[in-house]
Amino acid sequence: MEMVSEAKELPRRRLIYGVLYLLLLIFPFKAGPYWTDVATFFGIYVLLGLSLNIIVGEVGLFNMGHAAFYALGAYTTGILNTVWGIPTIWLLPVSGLVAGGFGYILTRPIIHLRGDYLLIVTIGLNEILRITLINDPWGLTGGPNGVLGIKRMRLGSLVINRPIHFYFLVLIVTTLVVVVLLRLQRSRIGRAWNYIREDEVAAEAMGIDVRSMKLLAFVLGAALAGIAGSIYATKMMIISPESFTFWESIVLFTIVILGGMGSIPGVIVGSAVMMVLPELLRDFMQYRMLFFGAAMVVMMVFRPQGLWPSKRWQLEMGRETEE
Amino acid sequence: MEQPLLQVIGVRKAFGGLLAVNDVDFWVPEGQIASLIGPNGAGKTTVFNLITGIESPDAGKIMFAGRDITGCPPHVITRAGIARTFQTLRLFPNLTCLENVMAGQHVRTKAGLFSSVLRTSRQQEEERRIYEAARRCLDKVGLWHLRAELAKNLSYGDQRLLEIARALATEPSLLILDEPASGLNNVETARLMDLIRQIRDEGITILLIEHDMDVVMGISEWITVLDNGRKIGQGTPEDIQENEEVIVAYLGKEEEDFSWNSCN
Amino acid sequence: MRKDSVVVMVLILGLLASIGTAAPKPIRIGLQGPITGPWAYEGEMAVNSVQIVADQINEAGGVLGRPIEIVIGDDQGSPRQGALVAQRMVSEGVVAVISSYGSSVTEPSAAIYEEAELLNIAYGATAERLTERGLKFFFRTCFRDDRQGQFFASLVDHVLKVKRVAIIHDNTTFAKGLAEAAKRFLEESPTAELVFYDAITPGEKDFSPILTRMRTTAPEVIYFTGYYPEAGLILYQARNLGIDALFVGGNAAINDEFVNIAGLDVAQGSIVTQEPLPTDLPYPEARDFLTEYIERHGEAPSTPWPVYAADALKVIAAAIQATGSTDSRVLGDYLREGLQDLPGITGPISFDPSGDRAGAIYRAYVVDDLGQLVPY
Amino acid sequence: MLELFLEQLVNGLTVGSVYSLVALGYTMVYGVMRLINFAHGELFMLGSYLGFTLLVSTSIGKLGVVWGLVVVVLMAAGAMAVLGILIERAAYAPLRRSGRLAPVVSALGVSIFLQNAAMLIWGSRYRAYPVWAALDRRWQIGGVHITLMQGIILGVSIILMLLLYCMIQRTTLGAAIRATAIDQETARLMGIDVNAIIRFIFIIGPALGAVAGVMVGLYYRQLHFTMGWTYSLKAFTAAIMGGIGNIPGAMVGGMLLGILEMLGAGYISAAWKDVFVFIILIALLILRPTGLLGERVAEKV
Repeated sequence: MEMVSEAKELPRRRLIYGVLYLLLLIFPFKAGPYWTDVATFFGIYVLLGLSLNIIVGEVGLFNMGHAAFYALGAYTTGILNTVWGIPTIWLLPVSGLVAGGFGYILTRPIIHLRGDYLLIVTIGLNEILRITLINDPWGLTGGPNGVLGIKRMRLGSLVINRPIHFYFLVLIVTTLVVVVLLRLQRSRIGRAWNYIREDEVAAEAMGIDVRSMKLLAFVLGAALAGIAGSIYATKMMIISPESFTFWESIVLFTIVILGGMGSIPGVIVGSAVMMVLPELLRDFMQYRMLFFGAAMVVMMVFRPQGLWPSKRWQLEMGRETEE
Repeated sequence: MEQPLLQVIGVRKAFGGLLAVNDVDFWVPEGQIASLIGPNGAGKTTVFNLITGIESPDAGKIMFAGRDITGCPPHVITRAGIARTFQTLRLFPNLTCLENVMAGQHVRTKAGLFSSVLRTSRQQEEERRIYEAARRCLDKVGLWHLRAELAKNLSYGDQRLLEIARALATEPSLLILDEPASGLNNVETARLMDLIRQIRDEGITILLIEHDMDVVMGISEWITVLDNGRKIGQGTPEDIQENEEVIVAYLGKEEEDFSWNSCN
Repeated sequence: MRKDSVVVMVLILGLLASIGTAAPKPIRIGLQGPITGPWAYEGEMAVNSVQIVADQINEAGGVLGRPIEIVIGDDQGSPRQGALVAQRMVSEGVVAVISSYGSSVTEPSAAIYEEAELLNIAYGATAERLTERGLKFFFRTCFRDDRQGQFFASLVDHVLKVKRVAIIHDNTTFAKGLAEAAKRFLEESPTAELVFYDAITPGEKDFSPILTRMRTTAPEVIYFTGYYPEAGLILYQARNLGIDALFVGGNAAINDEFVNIAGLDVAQGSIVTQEPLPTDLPYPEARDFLTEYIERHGEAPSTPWPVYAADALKVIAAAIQATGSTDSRVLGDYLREGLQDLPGITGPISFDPSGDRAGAIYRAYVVDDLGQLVPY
Repeated sequence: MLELFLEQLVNGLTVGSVYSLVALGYTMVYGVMRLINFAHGELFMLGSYLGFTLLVSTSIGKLGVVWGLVVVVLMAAGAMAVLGILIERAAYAPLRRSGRLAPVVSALGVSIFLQNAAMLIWGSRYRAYPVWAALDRRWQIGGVHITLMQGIILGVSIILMLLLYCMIQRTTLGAAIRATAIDQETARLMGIDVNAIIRFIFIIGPALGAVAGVMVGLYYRQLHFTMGWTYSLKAFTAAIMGGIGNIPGAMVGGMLLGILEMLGAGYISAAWKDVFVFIILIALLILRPTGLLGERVAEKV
């Protein structure tokens, strides 16, 4: 496609990204199991952030209950594995499908709600699911204890149990997801999502089936979150409702906005801020979260477009400062 | 007379107790520039919304190209071949002009989730087609050089043109323009009128809602007049200018609301 | 030339000296706990307690002639962080881990230790199911929830001698486990009857709807198994609604803040079922330990749990001393079969085959007119 | 049976009127700025703590129950109003033209900041309001238990809400607020000082929140730095139920939420109460997408 400045820049950017990716491949061999594990959890957050970014960033739907889909994936894996003994490797895609399916069923009746009404409903769905998991209605979810004894994934003779295995599992899945999202961003579907975010009425007048496109985004986002949940379940081997609270949803929401709506590198930066900043502030001891809250405000005030906004935003902000 | 492309038959719409559109019948002949005029509150915009599917009528029928489109959702109507612009501009402000116009091609293409992810040769071919179509439409309104610009950074007149380009990209057989000349200066208005004629010449039927009587009388070949939610006249510009009921309706209105020549 | 040789000489001398005086390599033992986060005070007391025992052992010449070094890992009371800390303990090569406070944190950690075949002893994880999965490397010095539930049931039958019992929990792992255990044992009781059973939501303030409903069942005893903030509110609101049933709390429900929230005159007479407080332990080890703790930190630990952490270290040290090994498999076998009535701070310690501590000691305390807990 | 229901109803209305007071702050800010101010609950919490400190560490309590409380409430409300304006200046004003979501994250940041500030000032332990025997009075009217504090909460809330309603509907200032809520740009063109209106909103909302905070402190007696968050979510739910941006809507929404919670906990199960409430909320929004009283603002095309 024709974007003159981009064409010139492309080889250099490709090189930078290539080198960065190479570093990711070498990382676990140099870092030791602890940091590999830290990176794995970070990767799971990136995956969750990317999945929410489809809904919030690309389509502009306010979803503050994303942890519900994450939980659905984790519990699908947990329950099917411990009750029926289905190998967890198969459950990776199954969890995605189940979470996506629930995403469809749950959001279909509410997809027409605007902005903040959708926001409270997604919060409600998150809470309904969490409380249901705790109350353990059919003895499936283990109540507040959750599901335990989830088996590791097995690929032929390889059991995915060491930190480095999980690291590469997450890296592979995340890479795939990034490729999928990049391609979607530059497709008819991705553009349609952006049109809806920019102006729903105009998008509809342009012949975009707004309802279906919104649902598609929700289903895809839910399915990816479900896959992240499945990985989390086999990594932890035990899952409980307290990992899927409203607070978790807020963290994910913040990751997307802080990084920059609709921006894939933004999600990575946002996850890093939300996970690493509290650790860096550790020296401040009890003042840690105080600084963290203040930092959130300061970051938004000085970079309302996010830390690494998608290219269009940069373009626009650049213009505005020129004026 | 030409075949009617669009036929509105006995359409009625009420909001609460207010009857906004009352038994309106009119048609738009194919291949012509038609206008829908009337004083403020006459029900023009409501008729518009009924045709484009944003509202559905309480009674009556809307036929387009021999097809009943009554109550269809907007995206179906757009697919059927009706495109529109908005009175208050509704572009996608944070997207580039090119992307804005590419939106129009959405209904003319099919690539789904999987072919987009897999980048099938078919999808790639389609993307090229979308790009080419967008390029043609931008060229037509003379905005190709601004393709990488964000829509919100365009001048007001250019934004109007961009909306028309976007509507054209849906490859419509009927293009509905909602007050396209409002806010434009004389030069821009003249250019706009040329553009509208040029579009007509390419075989696209045009329906105009317009306040600017110079524009309406200057380019319309077929005019429908609404007042108080009812149709009070239909015909060629000459017919309308001689129509007693129309004259009474307009003379009865206050000056600021409407006047034949105040726009000069 | 000369300069170089001097340098070499110094280096060699230094090397020799370091070999000559080299202290024996320390035995590194992990302590995983909530050093920060909502349970930070528990983590802090656990570190204090374990350090006291470690110092005592080291002063007495260490284990197998080697000193003990404590490696601290902060799980923040979060399951995910717990898994990370467990991973770090494994990669740091500690010989055993004292881990952790809270069942939901202990569980994922224990799974990782199991996989890495590393001995881990919990000090504040009381969920029954932890030891019901056949884990080979998991032990705990604290007691299981069901024992406390059983204790409550017998308290109802034999001491309080009441018939109508209401149980309320707060849907947390611990509180629900305890409530279910109490319910199970009550159902076997020949005289007492469970008339009301429901859960509240932690963090809320108004429990009058559930209490108003409970009032219609006319309970004589309310057993609340959750935590003190809600316990205080529940008792206060129950009294406002004209409910005068006896209030009994689980071991997390009643402390000085409970008294504060409910108000002294309301809180007075409430009963709590719990492990003996460190200050009430009758063993000489406990007295020594407490003296030392108060000397170092000014006051006795305010909850029972830190002492179990200290006992966990005693158990590990004893096992290493007895077997002469630091291999977790050997140590685990010894704990199961060899260890008998090790004199701990919390009494004699033995383990059953599942890794649970044998025996159980629970007490009933009552809030007196000064707001202090005194044995019932 | 009827007495039981009436008693539950009183319980529900008491809680509900607190939700209403907090929800008003939410809905007014939303109405004018289209911002979900997640930090609003923290002002309620801080108001409650401030009341606590005033009662415990000063001699205001010696003024007697009535005057003591009036002074405490006014001081807490005043302090929170000042804090509200400061927050608006620091965290929201710079973001007025930055889309809808950046200010939400900023509000979440403020919320975390204030929570932790409260923890640092008053400690992470629970605090308890002093026992005030005069407030502990309770009656049994035809089998229905009612405490004096319940009566005070209900009475004060209703009076404040009526005052606010009259102010919004009857005064010029109220008209200016309504105009700003409909369209900021037009209001500005008509000579309304929109910034002043926003400042005013950030005085009234936090002040009402602080009044609710002190009353909650007196009623439940227990304080914790996390309590603002719980009430924040409830108040937001209430505001949405009534139709966010709509002032009578927040009042009705709060009461309705209180009653629903009471019904859920009192007649179904306390463990399922929130599920019950959220299902009703979702059903309500499916039927009426803009809440109970939310005006149907047709999108202008």
